[in-house]
Amino acid sequence: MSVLFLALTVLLAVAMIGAAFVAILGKSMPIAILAAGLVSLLASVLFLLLASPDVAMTEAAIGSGLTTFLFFFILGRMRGGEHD
Amino acid sequence: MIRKFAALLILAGIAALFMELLFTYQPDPELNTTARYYADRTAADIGAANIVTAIVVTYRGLDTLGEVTVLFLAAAIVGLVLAQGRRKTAKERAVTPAGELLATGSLFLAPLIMLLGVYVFVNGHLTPGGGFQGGAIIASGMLLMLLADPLKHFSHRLIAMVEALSGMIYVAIGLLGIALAGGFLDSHILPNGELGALFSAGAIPLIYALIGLKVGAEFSAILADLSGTEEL
Amino acid sequence: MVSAIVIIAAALAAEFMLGLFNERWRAAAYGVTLFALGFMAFISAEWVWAFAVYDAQPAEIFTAGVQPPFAINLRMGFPEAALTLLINLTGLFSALYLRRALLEKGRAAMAVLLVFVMAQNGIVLTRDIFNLFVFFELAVIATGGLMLLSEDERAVAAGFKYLIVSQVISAFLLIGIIFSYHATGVLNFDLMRPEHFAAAQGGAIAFFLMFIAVVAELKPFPANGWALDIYESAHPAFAGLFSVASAAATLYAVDKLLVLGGPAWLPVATGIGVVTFIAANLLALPQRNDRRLLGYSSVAQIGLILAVLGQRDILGDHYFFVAGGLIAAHAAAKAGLYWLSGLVASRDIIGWSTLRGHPVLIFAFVSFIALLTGLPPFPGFYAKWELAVALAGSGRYILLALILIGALIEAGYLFRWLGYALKRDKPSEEISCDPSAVTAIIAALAAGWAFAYLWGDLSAHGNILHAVPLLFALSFLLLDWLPAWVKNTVAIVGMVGYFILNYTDYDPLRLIFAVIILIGGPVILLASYDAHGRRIGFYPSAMLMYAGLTQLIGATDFFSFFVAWELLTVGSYFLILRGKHSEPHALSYIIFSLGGAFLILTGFALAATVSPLPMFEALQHLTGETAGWVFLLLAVGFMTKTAAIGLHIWLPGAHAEAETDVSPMVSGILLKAGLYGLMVLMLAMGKQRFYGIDIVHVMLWVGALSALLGNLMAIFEEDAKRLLAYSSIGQMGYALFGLALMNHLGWVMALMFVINHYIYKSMLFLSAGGVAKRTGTRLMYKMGGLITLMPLSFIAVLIGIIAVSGVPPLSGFGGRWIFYNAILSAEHRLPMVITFFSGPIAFLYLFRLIHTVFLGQLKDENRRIKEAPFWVILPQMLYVGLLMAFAIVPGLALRRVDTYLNQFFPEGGLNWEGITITSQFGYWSPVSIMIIVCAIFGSLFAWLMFINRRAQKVKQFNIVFAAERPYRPETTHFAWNFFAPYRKALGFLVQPFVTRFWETIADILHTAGDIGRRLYTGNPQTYALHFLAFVVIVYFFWTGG
Amino acid sequence: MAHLAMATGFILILIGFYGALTNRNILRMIVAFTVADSGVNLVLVAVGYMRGRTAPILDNTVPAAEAAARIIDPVPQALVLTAIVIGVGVTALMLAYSYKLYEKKRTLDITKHTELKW
Repeated sequence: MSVLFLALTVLLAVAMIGAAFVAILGKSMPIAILAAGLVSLLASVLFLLLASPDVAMTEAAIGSGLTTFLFFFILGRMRGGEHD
Repeated sequence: MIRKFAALLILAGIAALFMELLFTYQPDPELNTTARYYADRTAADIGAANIVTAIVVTYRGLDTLGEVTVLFLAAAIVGLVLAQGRRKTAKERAVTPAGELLATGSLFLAPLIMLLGVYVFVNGHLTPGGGFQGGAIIASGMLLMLLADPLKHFSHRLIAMVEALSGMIYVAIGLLGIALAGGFLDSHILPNGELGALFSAGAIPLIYALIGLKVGAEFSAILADLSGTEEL
Repeated sequence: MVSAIVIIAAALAAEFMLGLFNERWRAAAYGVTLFALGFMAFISAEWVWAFAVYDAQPAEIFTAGVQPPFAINLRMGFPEAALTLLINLTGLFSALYLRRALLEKGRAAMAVLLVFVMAQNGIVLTRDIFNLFVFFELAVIATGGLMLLSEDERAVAAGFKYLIVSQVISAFLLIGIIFSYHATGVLNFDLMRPEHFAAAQGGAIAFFLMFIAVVAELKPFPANGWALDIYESAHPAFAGLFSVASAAATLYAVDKLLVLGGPAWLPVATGIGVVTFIAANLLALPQRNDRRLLGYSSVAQIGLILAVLGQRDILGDHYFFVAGGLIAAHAAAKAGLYWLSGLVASRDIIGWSTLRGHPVLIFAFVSFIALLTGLPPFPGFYAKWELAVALAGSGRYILLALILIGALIEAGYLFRWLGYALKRDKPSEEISCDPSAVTAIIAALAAGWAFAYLWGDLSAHGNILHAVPLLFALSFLLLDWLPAWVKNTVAIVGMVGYFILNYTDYDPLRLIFAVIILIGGPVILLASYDAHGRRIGFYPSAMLMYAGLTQLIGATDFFSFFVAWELLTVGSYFLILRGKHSEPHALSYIIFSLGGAFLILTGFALAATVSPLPMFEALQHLTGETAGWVFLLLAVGFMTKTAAIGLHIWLPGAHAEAETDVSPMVSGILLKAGLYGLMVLMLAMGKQRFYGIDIVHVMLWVGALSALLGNLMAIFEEDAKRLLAYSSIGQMGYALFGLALMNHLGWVMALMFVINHYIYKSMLFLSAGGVAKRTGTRLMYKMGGLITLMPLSFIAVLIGIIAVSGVPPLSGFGGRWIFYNAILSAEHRLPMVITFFSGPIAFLYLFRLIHTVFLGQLKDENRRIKEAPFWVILPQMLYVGLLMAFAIVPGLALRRVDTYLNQFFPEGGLNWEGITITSQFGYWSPVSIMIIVCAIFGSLFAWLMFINRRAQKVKQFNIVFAAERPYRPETTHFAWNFFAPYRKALGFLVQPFVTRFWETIADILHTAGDIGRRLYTGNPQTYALHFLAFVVIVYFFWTGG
Repeated sequence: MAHLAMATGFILILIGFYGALTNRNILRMIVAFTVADSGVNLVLVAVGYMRGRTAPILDNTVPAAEAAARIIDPVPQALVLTAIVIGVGVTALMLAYSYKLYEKKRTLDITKHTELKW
């Protein structure tokens, strides 16, 4: 159990760091936004493992869900504006 | 290049600082005074099963009020920013109509999602979740409606009303706490009830419902503003 | 009383309520906003009242009905009440000022403003560190939002930058908070203890993070680029609010944190604060944009207060008095200045000259600058004093020096700005007199003066505003609408009246000065009857100077002496500034004077900590190294005022460019303040050694060199008033020399100079001023032959130069005679010789005043000029009479002084018998000299008349050039560059080395500021990097030190 | 495990800061900040974690009487909830500002928005 937990944590950590690098270095903006959302999402899984379901829910709903939408909205607005 | 190098160098210093924190950190073997008090007393004093909720709504209620205000502020300012020099041509902007599936689907789904949100915040004192999560879910329902029809006449007025009223009632409940119970935002203005029941934990469900409505309204306002479907 | 939580609840309720308003009901929403702010201010005011009047106990406010640390609690104590009142009132008046912008932007903007003010209240009131974080975030976000009220397009970028940097800051704050919680087990300010942080591993670093993040909100150097951009581009009303409210609240948060961290953190706060203070002031030097300048100044002031917070270990009971005084002064001044900047259309500081013609606004501007620079009677002055005393008392000399250097730089750019506003050409744009804006400014002005009174009342040294001379001077502010002649009469009557009421209190030494100030002053004021109109601003300034001088000779303790010193400095600054081209000279005058004043402050602070006795006794009781330091500091400070060589460069311009009746005041009277200070100092302390060097001997040399070089510089001057000004340097050199001889006769001579210099310098300046007024120039080679047109002026100048040059029969000779006696009894040969030779040199330049101005040929353009105005001539004639009288009976004044000096210098006194005065070397009989000289002159004159009786007048036919017109016609005038041969020989002595030295220092400072400010690239990433670098640097300093 | 999560959090913060400080694109900076925010939240939660204990929710398995020995510290969780919400508020605001900046100059390059300086 504990070993599984630990392995899962390590995996999550590695995945988050990887996603974080994609978010700051990736070429395309949508992918960067999605990668940042992924970091958030993985963080919320980690929160569950850390016995914090409230935080996990909030991070998933707000940190990864809403925030990602906000980014895409703005991105959409700017794209729309570019052709003006 | 110089900037990157400087950033790396300075961040290395910060990393050293963090490393010191990390390596000196030792988890507490026992709950500390504050946490212990909450663990021992929450059930009896507040009557909420979810201790985090008890802390968020009652013990640290002032923080939460501030937090709600942060969102209120963010919504207000986003509105202000985007209202500045708003271009009249937005209506002429080509808007790709949403697919039929999304349009009807959202009509059907949105109320359900909102209901889920309500469920999350009224059960905040019992299970994980609460006003903020519920509010976010409500807002995502709104989001769906937005996506289905971007130029939908989105009632800012209604959102503003919901937000204002729930905020004022929240503050009023806080002040009632001074008058009827032990202090500002004391949840004992209503009876504690039975631990684990829906109507328990004093005013917590009420407050969390107000927070849920308010947060939902605020997020919706932000989303609506940013998506560019505001009234023109 | 209403619970403090209601402040927050009311703001929240109001801002949520605004959501109910229809966008069209903006006026109603604005009303709600104002009402809420007013209500918040009312609650704070109620608490302030309760604490101040009823001695109420601090109130703890529990939320959620649970004791801390388990729930958030707030506290309302006296500091909290005062700070929230300050914040809420500033908020209220800012809202008033912002009326137009708020009505335009609608209810959302009003709600944001309310949140901002509420958040600052929360920062002050809360006792929970995470709650502090929440309020900080609210404040940050609201700041970002309020940037949108600005009409400046760049404000959005500034707001964005702020958000970026604050993201980084808040990450550190959160991490610091959570680890502090881990270390201490609580989140409560009152239950976290320094021991907890020390005991827990990583506790110290947790505190460090929390501390550094909160300090970063104070905009420390260099992590403050974002703040400067906000200050520059925000709506001025908001910039003022931001500068005042954020600073006050955050400083209090730092104060709360410092209690948690324990004394080990005080030096860190001090270090950050003082570096910020100096750096920000330095970078402000090259600024031309008014709001950015104010931004730098805000940063600097806050740094200073942070440094003061770090001194709470030594300030003891004075802690709140000092820190509060600085905060109050900063608040009134910064709010007021930002609000003023909203009325001015131009963003260049020169554009502030548009305020001229609005006396109230100018008065406000002057008051705000005085508040910032810590001049009396404002709270910053009391704070400065207590701080200096505390620092000197605990041996923190370097810190004191750094703070004073920073303050001097600050004074430099603030007074430069003031000079621009008062003197530069008025731009065409008028100011926008928005009534709500003007209301806010007047509120800030009233607050500044109320603070002045309040701090005076709280001060242990008594209220500066209770001094009669100062009140008399200030009353002229209210009388300024009267015509000048009425005010002149009031001034003369007041001064003479004060003298009559008080003259019995003065000892002979003080009496001489009192007569010069309170009787000599009115005599010069007679010349002021010549002025027409209202002469706005003249009387408050002049009377302030006289008030300072009067209080100076009445002062018996260090504090009141220093108060008087600053008052006379400020008054004379404004007086000098009135001259047509005197702006740069007035600036260098005030900078040198303030520099000197800071030396005096340091000296006094050192002396005051050693002994609680009155000033004179305290100085007498000083011993050892301290005594040497005190003597040196005070001596240099006073010599700045007497314009001793090396510190003299401000004098020529300041005296020469001043108005006709101002020059004699600042030369004849004001210079004596420095001599008076020196006399008191030397009487009390005698000869002092400083690391083996005899300071008095050095002063002897300084005096001798001032006499020589002052006179030398005077002979090469073409400008009559500058000539007289340089001559003053020489004359003061004589006096200094006399004092430094430290024997009886030297002192009699110095006092003789005090009197003589007053008389003849006032007279000569009036004559020169009168002539300049009629001819329209001060250049002597453009005059000539005026003897027939201005005979009375001629007589005054003739008598004057006879007196100055020290030839018989006038009193100058008496001075010279005593001088020869004095040097015969002293052993310093070389400086004596130098001083001796200065006499003939003086004659060279004085000769030109007669020769070039009054003799020779009359210029065509001067044919129609008339004698100087009656009121300018009248005092000159009085002086002529006085000089004659003094020449015949010098004992009039000197006898009593001579006796008085016996108690200090028992040996070598003069013997006054009948009409002769006897020293150990010989005797002087003024009356017989007068008779002999008059007889010789009379017979010579008669003989000349006789042999010239048949002389024929020659028509003037002067061919200056034959064919060519010279490039510079004046070079052909015989009087131009009259002493060219001497210049060849001695010119190297008058090379402007000193001027160049000071100019180089100014240049270096400016360049340093100009290079330094490139740090702020405008890129938020750079700003964030600055913050991170700041964290790392402080971290390494802290772990290393 | 707490150490591991904390280390991850710190690394995320550093990565986020690096991205925010070196990317010229404004949107990319904001993205980087959300990464750093996640890192901060992770650190906060990790501080409250205690091995072998459960979430601070009372139910049949964790009765009130045993809570003190069974649950982890609830305080950091409550704080993180607040931090997350504040974080999203600030992000929304930055996004709005970035749009405004973009609208003015038609560029998201932060170095083009530096008229205010010195």
